Amino acid sequence: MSVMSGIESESDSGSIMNITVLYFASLADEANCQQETVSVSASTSLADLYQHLSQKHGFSHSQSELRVAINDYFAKWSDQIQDGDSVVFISPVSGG
Amino acid sequence: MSVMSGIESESDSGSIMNITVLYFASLADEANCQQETVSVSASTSLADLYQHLSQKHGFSHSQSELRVAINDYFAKWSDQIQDGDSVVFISPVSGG
Amino acid sequence: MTDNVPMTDSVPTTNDVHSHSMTIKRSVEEVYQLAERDGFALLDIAIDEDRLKRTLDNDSCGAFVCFEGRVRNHNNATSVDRLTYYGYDDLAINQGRAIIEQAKQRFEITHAIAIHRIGALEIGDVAVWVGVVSAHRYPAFDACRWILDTIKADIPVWKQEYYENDSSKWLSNNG
Amino acid sequence: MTDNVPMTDSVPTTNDVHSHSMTIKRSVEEVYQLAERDGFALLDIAIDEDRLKRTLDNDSCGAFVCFEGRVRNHNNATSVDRLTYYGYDDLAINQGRAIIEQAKQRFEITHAIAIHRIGALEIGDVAVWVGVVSAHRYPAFDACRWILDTIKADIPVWKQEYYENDSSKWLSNNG
Repeated sequence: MSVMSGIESESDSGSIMNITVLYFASLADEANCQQETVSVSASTSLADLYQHLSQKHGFSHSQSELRVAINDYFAKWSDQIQDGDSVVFISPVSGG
Repeated sequence: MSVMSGIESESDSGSIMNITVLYFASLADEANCQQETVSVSASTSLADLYQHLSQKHGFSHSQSELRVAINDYFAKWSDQIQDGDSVVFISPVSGG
Repeated sequence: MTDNVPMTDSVPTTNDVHSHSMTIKRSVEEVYQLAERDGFALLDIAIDEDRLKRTLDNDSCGAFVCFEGRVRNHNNATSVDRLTYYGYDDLAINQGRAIIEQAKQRFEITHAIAIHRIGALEIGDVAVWVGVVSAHRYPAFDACRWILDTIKADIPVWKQEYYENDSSKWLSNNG
Repeated sequence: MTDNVPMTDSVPTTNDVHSHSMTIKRSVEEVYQLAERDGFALLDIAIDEDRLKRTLDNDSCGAFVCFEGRVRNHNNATSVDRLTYYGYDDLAINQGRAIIEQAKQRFEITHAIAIHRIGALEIGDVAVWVGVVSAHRYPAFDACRWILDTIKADIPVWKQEYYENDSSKWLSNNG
């Protein structure tokens, strides 16, 4: 699998999505930020997005350990993301 | 089965027990009292005692519906009572 | 069944046949001390739930579960105006102590306290309170439910409900 | 997996990577209104248990069951000094609303309210409160336990424990 980082693609605005990614708990520690905006190709999958960010930040969680939320609701990993969506990868919770 | 009411036996103090019987709930209504002292022959059983009092007061509960306590602890119907004991017949409870 | 039968009876000493079971003999302070020590007491005034909860506070306990049984405005389809609980206090506290002891043996709990109120209660009043603290949550839930069920089955307390038409009825938990 | 992959990323906007998950945006009044309406909220100060209990008062309910999860002074054999809960508020209240809705479908209860606290907590502080009212006792017990279990499994709240030696650890309910 290839991870591309192509500024040139941004000129084709129809194929670019800006995704806000929020981080919590150990993912925030590892990303060293609360949130970032990521520009990705249209129809980028959630799995692709996590793999990219995982390589960038060195996340210790594998995707199988995480849940994912889109726009403040839990989502399935197979759900499509849209331009402007907010995405959060949810590491194992420990409330209660 | 016979129920005897013999004052003459009281002269034989060795064979007489004085039992305090307390009444609660519907038994108190039917006995129309909170408690009474009953003089019975030595080794009178709890079942005999209840049958006597039931005939006297017209209790609506059969013995099988009741539990019994001796000296403020639940007892078995087969337990012996002693002179000076306090006995309570416990109609079905409804706390909570 | 033997031939030893009752012989003579005394006369009733009072006409108010329930007054002995509507109030308790000890003071309120003594009731809460008894509840703290033995885990169970009857009380003839409103239950101070916050006080019982504070009594159960314990830094080693991550879980607190409590149950409050309140007087409902209905029983099945019948509208209830008020009700009165009557209790046999001396037996209740002996049996209650045994129930709390048994709960501590059966479940991994740190402490438990239960109080049953007697006397005349209004709709919404708390009739019975059961609180349990434990390190982990499931034993607290299990013990709280078991204590409540056992209180309802074994503690000598009787409930008389009064209805809108002025009738009343003795109830049974097993009827 | 497709060929559509991430392309460019922005830079982090702050170095305090957890501040957004230690406080909530709405006022305390709004939190309690939300809890009353939807049955769930996060709160970043001490939980007012009496207020939640009063909110649940209902004359048709004979049973009130509540659970309080408190900060223990130990976790397994390790001594805990304090801990911090972090929450993803917007997802938490959406998921919390769904949990309470589902509880009302699964169990014969009248109402339920749960609040989870976030931020820095001391030993003994209440981290989570769950209260349920119902006509009869078993549904209240069952629903309270189920809501608590489901909160622990699904609500996006994370706990970091601090130990005597100044180390700390992210915990997992499923680990």
